[in-house]
Amino acid sequence: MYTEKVMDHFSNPRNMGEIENADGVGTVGNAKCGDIMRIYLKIEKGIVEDVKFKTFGCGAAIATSSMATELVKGKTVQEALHVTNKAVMEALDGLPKVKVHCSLLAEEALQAALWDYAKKNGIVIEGLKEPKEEDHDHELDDEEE
Amino acid sequence: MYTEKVMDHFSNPRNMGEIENADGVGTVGNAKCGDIMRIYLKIEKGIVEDVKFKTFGCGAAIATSSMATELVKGKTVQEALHVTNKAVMEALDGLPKVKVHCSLLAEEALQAALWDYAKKNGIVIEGLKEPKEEDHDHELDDEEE
Amino acid sequence: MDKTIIYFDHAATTSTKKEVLDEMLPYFTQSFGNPSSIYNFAVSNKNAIDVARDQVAKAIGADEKEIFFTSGGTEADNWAIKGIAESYKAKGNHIITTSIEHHAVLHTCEYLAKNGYEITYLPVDSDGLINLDQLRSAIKDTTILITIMFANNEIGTVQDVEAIGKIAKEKGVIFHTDAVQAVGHLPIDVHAMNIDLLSMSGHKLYGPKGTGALYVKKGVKLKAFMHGGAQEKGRRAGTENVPGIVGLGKAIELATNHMEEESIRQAKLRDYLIGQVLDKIPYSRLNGHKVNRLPNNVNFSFQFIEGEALLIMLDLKGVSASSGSACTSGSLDPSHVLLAIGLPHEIAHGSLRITFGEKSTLEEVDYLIEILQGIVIRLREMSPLYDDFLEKQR
Amino acid sequence: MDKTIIYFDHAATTSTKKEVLDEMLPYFTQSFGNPSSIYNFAVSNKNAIDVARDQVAKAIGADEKEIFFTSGGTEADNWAIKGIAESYKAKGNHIITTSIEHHAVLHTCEYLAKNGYEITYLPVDSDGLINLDQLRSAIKDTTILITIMFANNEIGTVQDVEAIGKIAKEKGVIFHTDAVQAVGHLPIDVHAMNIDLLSMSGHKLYGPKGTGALYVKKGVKLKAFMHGGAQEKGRRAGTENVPGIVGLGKAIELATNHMEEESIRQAKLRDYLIGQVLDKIPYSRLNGHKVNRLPNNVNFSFQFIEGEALLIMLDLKGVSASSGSACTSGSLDPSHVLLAIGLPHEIAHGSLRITFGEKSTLEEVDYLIEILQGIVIRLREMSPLYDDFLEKQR
Ligand SMILES: Cc1ncc(COP(=O)(O)O)c(C=O)c1O
Ligand SMILES: Cc1ncc(COP(=O)(O)O)c(C=O)c1O
Repeated sequence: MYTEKVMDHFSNPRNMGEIENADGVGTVGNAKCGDIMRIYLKIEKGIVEDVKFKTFGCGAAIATSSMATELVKGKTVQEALHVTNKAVMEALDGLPKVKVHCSLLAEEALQAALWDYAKKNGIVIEGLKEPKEEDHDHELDDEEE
Repeated sequence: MYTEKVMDHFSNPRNMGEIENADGVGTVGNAKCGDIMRIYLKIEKGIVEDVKFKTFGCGAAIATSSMATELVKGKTVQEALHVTNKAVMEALDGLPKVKVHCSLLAEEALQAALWDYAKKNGIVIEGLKEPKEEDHDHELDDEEE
Repeated sequence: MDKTIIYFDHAATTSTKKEVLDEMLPYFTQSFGNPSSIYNFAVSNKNAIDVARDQVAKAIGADEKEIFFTSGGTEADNWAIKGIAESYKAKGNHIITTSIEHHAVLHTCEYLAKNGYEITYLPVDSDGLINLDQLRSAIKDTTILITIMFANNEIGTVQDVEAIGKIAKEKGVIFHTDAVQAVGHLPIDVHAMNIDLLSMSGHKLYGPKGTGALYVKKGVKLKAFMHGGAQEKGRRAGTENVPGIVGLGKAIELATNHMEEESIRQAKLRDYLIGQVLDKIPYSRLNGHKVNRLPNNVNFSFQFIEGEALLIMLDLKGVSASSGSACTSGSLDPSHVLLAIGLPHEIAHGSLRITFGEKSTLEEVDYLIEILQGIVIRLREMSPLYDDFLEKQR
Repeated sequence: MDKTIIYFDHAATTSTKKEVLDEMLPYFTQSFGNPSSIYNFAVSNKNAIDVARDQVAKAIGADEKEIFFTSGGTEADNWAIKGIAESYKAKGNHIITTSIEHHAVLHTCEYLAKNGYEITYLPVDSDGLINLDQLRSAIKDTTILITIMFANNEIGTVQDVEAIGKIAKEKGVIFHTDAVQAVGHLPIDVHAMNIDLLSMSGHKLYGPKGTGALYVKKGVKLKAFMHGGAQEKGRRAGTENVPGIVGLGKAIELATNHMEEESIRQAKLRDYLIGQVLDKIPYSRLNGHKVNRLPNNVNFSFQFIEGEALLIMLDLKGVSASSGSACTSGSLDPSHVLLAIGLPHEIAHGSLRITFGEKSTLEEVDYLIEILQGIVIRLREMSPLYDDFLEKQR
């Protein structure tokens, strides 16, 4: 079902844990949908010095969290903003169709953490929008088109 | 599908053929239903001296014709009248449900031949009814009761 | 199978080939997981299904996303017809079919007729072909489906499917074809032929019984027939018959690989048998089209005799064959197909269907020709119809 | 199957037993005739089907005339429910079912709801049992069918089927039960239990996939679902899957023969596993009824973790198990069964189903208990929900 990369990041998640007194924390998803992601950022001089995550969710959710954190580590805030779900999926060699929403969640968690950082520090990050309250419906394709 | 007795009478039909100047001939059934039976009787002093048949029909039709002729041979006319489809079926160790109509046809062919004999000779055989014109519908059981 | 039996009923069913069975076997006892499960052990089964889907798709020129597995040809026919009827009922309630369809189509149409649908049964000519002009003029605004079989199972007649597909496309009507007898015997390209739905069955082409598939062209709406789990992209519920599906895939692949040479070889046997029998047995006729005909199908009528008796006599001599006759189906009416091509009842009752397979040989055919003559003579001797006929001749 | 895999998902599917496969094999390559054919070669196949029909009938106390073969449990459920709905629509349009049925029943009922039928979904208590008084008072003049599963596939809860049958009989309503998980595991007597229709599936009891049967009590009207040939007394068309039917018969016979000892043995494993896990893993709960439960079923919820991740970790350690979790079914909603017994969403997402088979051992269970503890701890470490929970505890 999953690629080797996904399985690797699931079995040995990178950056799992939390950061005490993080500069930014973002939590997205909800238990109803079965996925909650929380990302912690430590940012110094506009650079993501450290990043950690905690995730309640399926294999893909854990793997995308892990990969997303890897991708932003050491990046500037502006660069981190461009770590999209597409980038995460590509880095994982793809995800099953029904799991694409997990990668979106990772993107959202990251942006929520950045937003939190910006708010706490009273700065504006160009191109970053306020995270919307979740409750995105997971609508399945109607195969009976 | 068929009992050994049926197969025997089908493979080696008894009394197959015709009787020239028969005392009674009866033909029943129709091609539409796929069975036609013709029975020839030679009757002397009220005794069935000889009997022959010709049948267009399935294995059961041929076997029941054969058995029916065997059963009436040597019998009195009155006795022949009581060679019913039940008797024919029993003598054949049974017939598949869908083939029961063949034994009825054999009974009818016999009675038609006896009727013909009676008519030709201006006699009345007690208990013998005029053969009805066929076109009996073969209704299948509605299994979907 | 008893070595001494000559099996001439391949249109009824075939054996499962050894190569096919061998492919299936691991999926019974070893790789038996449920394809919907997520653990690795079961994932290989999902892959096995995908391989089979690809094999089936290739055989008819479809995309593998257009193939849905079923429990047989009957289910494929039921699903296609009832599914389209339901999915397009807002558009209309009229369905066009023919008078020579298999019961899986006919009885399904009759069922729909009882439920408010209007069915047109196109007649066929004495060869079993429909008239394309009649088809064209039967189409109306309310027509939602044309369902016409690719090749007839009794008389072997092959319709001009490409022409039918073209008409259907022109008029914007969905076209389903029951190709149970055609797949693996005739070249099929669903896209070139404009076929929207196509039914297949495994056990007619050396695959396992209880397997089949329905091709559904991308974009065609088709309500589910079997409701339940999310198998087959939510369109056909039920735990997948993995060994069966694997077997169907393999069988269809083998059949299409051998198709060209086998169809030439069997057509030769066919034409030889036809020539010999018509020549040697008086009052016999060939049913079905001479040329547009399944390569493995021969269907004769012998006047004055009844089919079941003929079959049993052949059986006693070691030949397994079939008849369009009443008795074989448990019903007492003669074959609706033979009546549709215009045979009178008594002749329709006296038919014999011979269908060859990959192992059929010329020796077997010669043996059949030999015994057939004696059997027909014997049954005619018994037949009052033959008497009456001779009487009239005098 | 890989020797190192511990298979704990027998409710999903089972392997086909060697003895079962051995019975089936001759019908693929040797005795392959079409049972509807009249020649001798095919007649043995008709007999083989009759033997299987008898085996199936015996297993549930039915008469062999009351058994009809299908392509699986899903088809049996679809046929029973849609068939009764159609056959009795003159009497009424109301159907009673439960909120914990398998999708084969639920989605069929939803389909009927879209077509003018009224469906009552009885709730269940926290153990998964319906309330008999609620059932009684749900019955109205228009009620034509009660369809309630014998034993639940996820949480293993076994309903009081005898009591349900009694109520149905008193009120003159037809009673169907989906016994796919019960046959071969629990004693069933359709007549004593007043069951009118009962669905079975082969691949849940060491029979082949793609096989099933529907018991239909004599006298119950049931429209055909599959139209076509005259097979199964005209009630289920389609060339019979002879090897499959033979396998189903044999498998059901073996299962009922072994039932008593196996159910005792597996229930011991079950109760041991339940005791150990609830003891050793905090914030875990057993789903389903403690006593009225399938002997081979265990279902846990572990708070703060998600089921799919748990399953994959188990898989990485060689254990095949299942979850009522979202992800397993391709859908993202948590199990409707777990929600129906009142679990909140986040807990419903974290369930684990272990279902034993005849080869399951105490050693396997001990291994599971061992690895499960580590995996749950690991996933909780990753879980923000667990963090939040600990936070609140402080
Ligand atoms: C033309 C045709 N359609 C449909 C069927 C039904 O297929 P199955 O026996 O697989 O249900 C058959 C064979 O029985 C057939 O010959
Ligand atoms: C309770 C229940 N009903 C119905 C089914 C469907 O049976 P099948 O997979 O044979 O179609 C299953 C299993 O999938 C089941 O567990």
